[in-house]
Amino acid sequence: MKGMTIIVKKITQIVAPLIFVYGIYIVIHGHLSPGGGFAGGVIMAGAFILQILANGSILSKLRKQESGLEFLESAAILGFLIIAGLGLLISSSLTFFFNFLSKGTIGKLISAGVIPIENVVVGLEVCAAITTIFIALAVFEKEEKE
Amino acid sequence: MILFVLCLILFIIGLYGVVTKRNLIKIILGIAIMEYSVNLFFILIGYVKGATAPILGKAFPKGPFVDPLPQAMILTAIVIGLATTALLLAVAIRLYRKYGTFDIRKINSLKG
Amino acid sequence: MEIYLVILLVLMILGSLYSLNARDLLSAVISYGIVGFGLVICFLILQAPDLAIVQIVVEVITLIIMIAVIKNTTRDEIKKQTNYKAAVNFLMIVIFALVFFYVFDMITGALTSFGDHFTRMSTAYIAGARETGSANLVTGVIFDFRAYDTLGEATVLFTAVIGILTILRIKGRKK
Amino acid sequence: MDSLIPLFVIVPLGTAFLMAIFGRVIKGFNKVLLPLSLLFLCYLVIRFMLKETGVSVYKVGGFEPVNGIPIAIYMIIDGLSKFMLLIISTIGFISSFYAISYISKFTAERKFFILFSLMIAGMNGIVISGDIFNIFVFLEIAAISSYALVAFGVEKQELEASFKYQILSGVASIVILLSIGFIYWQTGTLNIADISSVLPYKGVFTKFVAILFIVGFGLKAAMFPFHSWLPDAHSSAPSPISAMLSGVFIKAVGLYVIFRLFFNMFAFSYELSFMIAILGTLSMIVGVLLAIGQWDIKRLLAYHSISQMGYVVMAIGIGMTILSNNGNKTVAAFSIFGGLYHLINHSVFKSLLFLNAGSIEYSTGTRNLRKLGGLASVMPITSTSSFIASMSISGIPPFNGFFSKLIIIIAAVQARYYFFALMAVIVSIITLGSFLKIQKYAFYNKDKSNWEGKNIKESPFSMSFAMIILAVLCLGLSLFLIPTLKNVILNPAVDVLINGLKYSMAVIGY
Repeated sequence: MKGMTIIVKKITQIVAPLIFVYGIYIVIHGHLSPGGGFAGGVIMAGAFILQILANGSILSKLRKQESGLEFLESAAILGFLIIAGLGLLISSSLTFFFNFLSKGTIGKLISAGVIPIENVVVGLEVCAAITTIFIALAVFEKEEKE
Repeated sequence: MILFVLCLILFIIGLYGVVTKRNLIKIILGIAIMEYSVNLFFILIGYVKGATAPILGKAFPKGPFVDPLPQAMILTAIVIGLATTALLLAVAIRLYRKYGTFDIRKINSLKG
Repeated sequence: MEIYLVILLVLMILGSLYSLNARDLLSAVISYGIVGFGLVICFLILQAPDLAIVQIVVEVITLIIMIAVIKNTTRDEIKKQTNYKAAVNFLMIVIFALVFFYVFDMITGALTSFGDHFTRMSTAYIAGARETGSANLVTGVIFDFRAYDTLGEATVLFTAVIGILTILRIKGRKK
Repeated sequence: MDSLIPLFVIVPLGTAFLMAIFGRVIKGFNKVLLPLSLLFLCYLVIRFMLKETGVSVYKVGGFEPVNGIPIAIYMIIDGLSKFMLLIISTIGFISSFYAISYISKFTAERKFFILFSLMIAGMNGIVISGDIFNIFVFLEIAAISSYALVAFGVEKQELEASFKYQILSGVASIVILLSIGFIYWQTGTLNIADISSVLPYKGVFTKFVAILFIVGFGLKAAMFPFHSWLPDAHSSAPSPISAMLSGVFIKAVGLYVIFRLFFNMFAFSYELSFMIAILGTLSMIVGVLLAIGQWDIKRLLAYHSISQMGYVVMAIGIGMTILSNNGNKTVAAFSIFGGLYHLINHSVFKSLLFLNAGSIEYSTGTRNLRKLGGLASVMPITSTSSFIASMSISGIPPFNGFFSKLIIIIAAVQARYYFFALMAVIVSIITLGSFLKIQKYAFYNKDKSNWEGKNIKESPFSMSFAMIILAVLCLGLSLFLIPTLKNVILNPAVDVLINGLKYSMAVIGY
């Protein structure tokens, strides 16, 4: 894939980081405003996909199995399981998915116990997953020819 | 009730696509349309007249809220739908490479 | 407000019909976008902003992936052949739809009408928002009351990624 | 003890994620970790069976009911769940052990083991869940991993089978989701026990939703009108996966949920239960008739799966009709006992047969019966175990299949369903003929011309060992009729189904 014109590339260079930051915002404010790990994760992945689509040269360097992405995804979802399991270990009644941190006041950024952490972990997982799916489907053709 | 009926018509249209179409991509679109109609169905169920989105806070009125549970379920279902669609597309692209067509009737090496 | 939803749904139905009958796969996929984006607006009207955000980004990504697949393969729809099998299938769908709506009409008496929803399980989810400490009740439900479902959901996505990487291997068997 | 319930999901999920991270770096990590984790699950189930007699309830997140309405997702382990968990973990352990050698012919072994573990996690999640939406989520985990595993060889046929399977199973999932929507609309809750206390017993609504559920889960279980995907999918998968799909998957994902919902959630009517019995009989007949003309071993076995599952569904259906007519409860219990006994027997001998087929394919490179012959002399373990399994599936004493079929037939006669009993006998005879064909063409005829000059050996240790264990189990399961074992394994499961409405009493207290 050759990529698109210079105008598109330049604008993408400006826009993609903004989209990425917006995704992070959505993830972090998941417990306060609409959005959350899933929406934010997909938006973050969208920033990567935009970069890849605009600059074809990135695509030609990518492999289907971007091991870094796969590692990030597995580590993130393992982190989610560990947070859930920590509840099992920490709480006195051995509760799976126990919200063991302090709840704080409603409406503050740091509140709701483990929910923001879970949001971040899920956001990372979704971002890595969607990017991997896109790369795998787009790169497949090229790899088959080799 | 008209809304539910229209929603279920969308469901039937998706089923029609799955059953009658021969093109793999069209079949996948049919499944995705069915998925969407069921998503909408849940949210229609959970709606309460005059209620607001289930978010507490200064900017949002403290009135009655719509049911958050169907919304949570559909959030899950949307992601599951994305996963199934992506997997189906992956198989479809492989099948196209092997057979050179999207026609499901020409893809018939299994018999009996 | 109901009237907007009806108009949107009719639009979505037309979009889906066109999408399934288009002669060109690219236009089929793009008119399929009508259904997805129509759904986004429905979610907004029905007071589900969380879902609207997720749906809009998921729809964009799905369209990108689908267009990438079509770009790598072919845009041509298969030539239409009218044969008896297609007619039988079509007839079956019509009969199924008639029966389905007949029964649906019979059972609507037992169900609450649009907008009169009562809550049973989620009464506690709404009242117990302070218990989770989350201002967004939907997030409260998916990450606290029903976080176990969310673990399953994340796992589904993980499974799909592993599955796609498995299916897109070039060689399946060693020589 | 109750607090150990989440481990049934945590262990396989954790195994999968750990394999995804470390499997690439540490050599042999996957091959050791997966069988070990499944062995641990076996130990856990047996511990549960011995220590816990009643219903164990675990509330995820620790949320207590508010005003008597359950709000947390419930994990529930009762007799039926324990019974299914036992099947899943035992067959899973044996198949994964078999896969250690078998999978070396494929690329990307790590992904195979990850998907295998996720499939186990999905099935365990379904079996221990007490919440319909949660069942749907875990069903999708199990289903998606099975789609990928069916296409694992990425050749033409495997991809095609996987695609057809995905389409039908995807429609089934959506229908299940739709029916969950209807249930939620009517009751406003998702907890199975709570639904059963709120849902009206009579009326069109309940029947309509019940039929939607039968369509959804019947597609997943490949019951008669929905069976067309099964032979393709089960014969195309790698053999350990065929064994898992036929032996465990369709039972845990399809039949188990049907039983759970119909006995514990809906109060079933006579018409519906009779319909289920008829569907079972039809799948029994259609499966065996379609199997007659097959020459591909795995395809033949897959058709027999439809047929044998028909026995189970028929037996349970007969039990349901008796219960819904307020008939003799002992006969109903006997019939359901026969059905569940046949279920566990089928999972043992059918997995063994698929593992045998895999071992033949591993050594000779073909599954076509016409191209085999005289293998008994070179592959003694495979041929002996295959003989045992064939006799077992055709109902020859003293193997386990004989007893369960006998119980089903006696129960059908006692319930005065002579037609069903007759059909069961006839199908059993045709099955015998079909399996004698396999024995003759694959192992015992003298024609060795097909592999003259090729060096055919018995399969490696892990495969042979797995087959030996299953062959011993084929004989050993006959012992399940001994009262001590029966009281621990089968009777609690039968109790759950017979006293269906006690379920909500035990779980939520009303």
